[in-house]
Amino acid sequence: MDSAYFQYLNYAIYGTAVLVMLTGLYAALVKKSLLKIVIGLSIVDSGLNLLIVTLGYLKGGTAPIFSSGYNGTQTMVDPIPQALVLTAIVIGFGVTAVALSLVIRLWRHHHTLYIDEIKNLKW
Amino acid sequence: MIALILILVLLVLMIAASVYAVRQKDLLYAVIATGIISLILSILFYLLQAPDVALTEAAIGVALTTIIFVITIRNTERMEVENDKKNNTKSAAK
Amino acid sequence: MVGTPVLFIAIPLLAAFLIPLIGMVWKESVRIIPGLVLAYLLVLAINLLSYVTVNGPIVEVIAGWAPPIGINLVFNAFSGFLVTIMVFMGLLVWLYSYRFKSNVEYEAARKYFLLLMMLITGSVGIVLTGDIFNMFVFIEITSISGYALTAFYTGRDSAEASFKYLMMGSIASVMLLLAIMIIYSQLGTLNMADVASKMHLMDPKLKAVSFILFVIALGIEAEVFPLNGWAPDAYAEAPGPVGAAFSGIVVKAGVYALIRYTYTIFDLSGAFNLLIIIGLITLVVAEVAAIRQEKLKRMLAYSSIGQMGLVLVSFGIGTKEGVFAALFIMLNHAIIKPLLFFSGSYLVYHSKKKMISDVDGIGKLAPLTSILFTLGAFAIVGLPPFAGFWSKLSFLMAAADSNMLLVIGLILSVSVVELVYYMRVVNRIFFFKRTTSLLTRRPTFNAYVVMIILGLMILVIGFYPDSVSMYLHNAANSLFDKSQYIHSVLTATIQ
Amino acid sequence: MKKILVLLLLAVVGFYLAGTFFDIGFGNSHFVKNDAIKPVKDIYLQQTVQELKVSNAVTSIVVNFRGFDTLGEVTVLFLSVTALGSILYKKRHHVGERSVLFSASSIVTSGSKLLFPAIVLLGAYVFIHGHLSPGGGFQGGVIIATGFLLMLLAYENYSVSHNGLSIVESLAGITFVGVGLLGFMNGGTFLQNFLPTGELNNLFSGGIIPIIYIAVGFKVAAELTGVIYTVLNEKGEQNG
Repeated sequence: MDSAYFQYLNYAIYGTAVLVMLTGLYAALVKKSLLKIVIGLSIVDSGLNLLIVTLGYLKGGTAPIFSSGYNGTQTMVDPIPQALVLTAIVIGFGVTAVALSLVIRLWRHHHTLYIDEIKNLKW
Repeated sequence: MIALILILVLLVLMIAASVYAVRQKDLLYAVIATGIISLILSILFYLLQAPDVALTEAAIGVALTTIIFVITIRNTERMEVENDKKNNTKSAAK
Repeated sequence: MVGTPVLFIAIPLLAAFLIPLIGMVWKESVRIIPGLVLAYLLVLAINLLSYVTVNGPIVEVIAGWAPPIGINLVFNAFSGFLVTIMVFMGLLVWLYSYRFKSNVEYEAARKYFLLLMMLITGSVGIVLTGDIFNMFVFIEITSISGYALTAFYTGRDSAEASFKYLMMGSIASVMLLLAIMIIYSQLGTLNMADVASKMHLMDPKLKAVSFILFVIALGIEAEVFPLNGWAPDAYAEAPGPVGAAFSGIVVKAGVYALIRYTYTIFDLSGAFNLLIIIGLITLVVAEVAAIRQEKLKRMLAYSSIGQMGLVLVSFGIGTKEGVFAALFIMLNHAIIKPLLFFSGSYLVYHSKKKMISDVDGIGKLAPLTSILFTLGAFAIVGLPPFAGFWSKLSFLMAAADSNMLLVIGLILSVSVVELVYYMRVVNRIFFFKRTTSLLTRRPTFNAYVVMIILGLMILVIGFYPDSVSMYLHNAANSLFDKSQYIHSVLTATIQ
Repeated sequence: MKKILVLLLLAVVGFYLAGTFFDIGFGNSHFVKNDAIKPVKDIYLQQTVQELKVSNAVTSIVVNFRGFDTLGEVTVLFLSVTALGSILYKKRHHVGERSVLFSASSIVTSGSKLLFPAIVLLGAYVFIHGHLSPGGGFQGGVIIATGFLLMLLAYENYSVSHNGLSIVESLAGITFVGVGLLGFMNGGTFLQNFLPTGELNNLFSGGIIPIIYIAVGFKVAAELTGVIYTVLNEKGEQNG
């Protein structure tokens, strides 16, 4: 692949990641259903993870796994963003689980997921 | 070249799935759509030379997150209630 | 030296993993072990702090890779001072709630004390760490414990407050990760000192974007104005000791992170003015909101947010005196606000709605609790013989040195507002007729001990402010000396 | 009205965010061109092979260079299990009642029974070979948890021992912190690699890295199974 394609890919892949994040954020801010809000937050996480892994990509790089020794000439993609995303995915799962348990708790009290019926605390 | 087209198709699908997940009133379908986002994401990670992350995303994003969402929907309600009218009928029905 | 900073993280984690095992054979251990751990950490913190005042900062290398390769922990006069406050307050919160939960069953007690210990560990980790991504991980540890503790009671409002907190927290963590990745993509490093030393090479536009993302993300933790919607609910709905832990420990960690980024890592000239502006807005909005509250704990929560605004303004002055004053306010706030939360939650213990009007005439029924509450109220508004007076005085002097007359005027008028709403409560406690038939609740023995310790500390600092000023000066100097921070981290070796 | 405001806000945020990342660029080295910039990733890649004798650079970063993050991360999972328990805590217990997603046919149940050992084996393989091939403690742990998920879905009264889970979880956590502290006591630092590192591409290589990753695998498996089990056991009152 030559560099012109990479230019397009630059816009396409970052644009998609940001767009997906914004879609999720929109759901989290506007939607009235508690579950929809949690779904929105998990979509934001997906977009973010794509963004971070993309940052580590190098043209013509291979996965950061050595089959033979290090000789300084191998082109490898940046392993650090991958390690960070690994952490972020697992943490995101933990937070999602806690959020869903709160949704179940609120359902138990109110029997609705509609946020306007639940909200008796002032912002 | 093929990889490029594949990536572009996947990106378009990802946007479509996320818009679908946000607009869909049936929460079960919305959750399936987020599962699809994770699936596409994991393929993209593989193409971006991140096999470790692809494995994790496939297992956590596609399987576990989807299943706990489904269980939650099972325990609560399946349809997203949007406007006040529906609420009135709902509380009247109670 | 008796230990190293990594023990602040390793020992609580080891204890957290051990508790479920020991709890199977000895049920009382789930209450005792967190207390022992916190007591040990307090001893460690005091020892290390006195070591640091003589010998200079300790930089601990982790996993055998010297910075900037590996992660490191920095225990200097500034972070050490905050860690000592946090661990001390954590120990008091533990002591206060030790019998508080004696009527609940084993499982609930285990989870409560475990989460409390991890809340403190997470906050300590935020302060100690020298790596920007590691700070993110600790923020997540603190947040998750915070969500769970807020929703700990089975009440419906607490779950809602927790959900609100979780939403804000998730958005904050997304922003934080974005900012971290922008910095990494430019400088190729995640170590704070390394980032700070290379910050001038970064593209100005990217620098500004990442700084704004950091401020928004950490502003949510530090309860800065438009982002603090979660805080009053979380404070008011969480169990009493948890509210105290939030205002005494977690907020301090958030403010620390914000300050570390503005002072050490970024070299933006407009950052200090930004701090002053957001601090002032937070202060004014929070104090005006506090005077309109009808629930006691919500009033205290807004007052706490206001104090954090004052701290930010004080840091924003940007002189050594300003930092000194900010640290002094933080110290006082860490002592006084938990006292108010502890005594306040006993004053409205049996009241369903926790209204301010429920404390009418309680002074005769529960004299000691009322007096302690009053002491806290006097101290926090800054009446002369108490601790809060000296911090406000040093703040005003620092502001006057920098010719910030507008700021002084605003702060003074806000202080009047503060005085009004606290005196309103004190007035109701002592001079109103009791209208409700609510019973008062006698605090447990531990609660009395904790409140009296805090009250004594207010008096000690009030009459002998010099007893702490040495540590405060050292801390201010160490925050100010950016080049020494960078040098000490980047030349660190394995001891 | 609110929708329009939010859309406007998001448009502004998106514009700046996308602009930022378009500037950073894709597929090329985006670090600032300056002699002072020495990206740590080069050191990581080099030391992974030369010092740690590990093939998978992501593993060496997750477990050794940035092992402290991983310790925090498993703690986050541990806390979220605890949080789940405390948030969904109920005074009265409904023992044995579980929300059944579907009643499984005998094909599904026997199929699951057949698949379960294979899935667990795969998970174990993935985390034992974490330092040699893609995968590791998290991935393997998650795979094992999906195995348990399959069993929980197929059999209505399949139950996992809560005590068993928390024992596995605690022991794995203690192993992690304990190995870290051992490095500390051997005169090094916390999480120092104090064991001989062996040969590259050998199963017994990398010193403490496989040990920690196996502990992480057990811990993640136990924690995720705990999460699913707790949520699954939550019987929502459907009709008020």
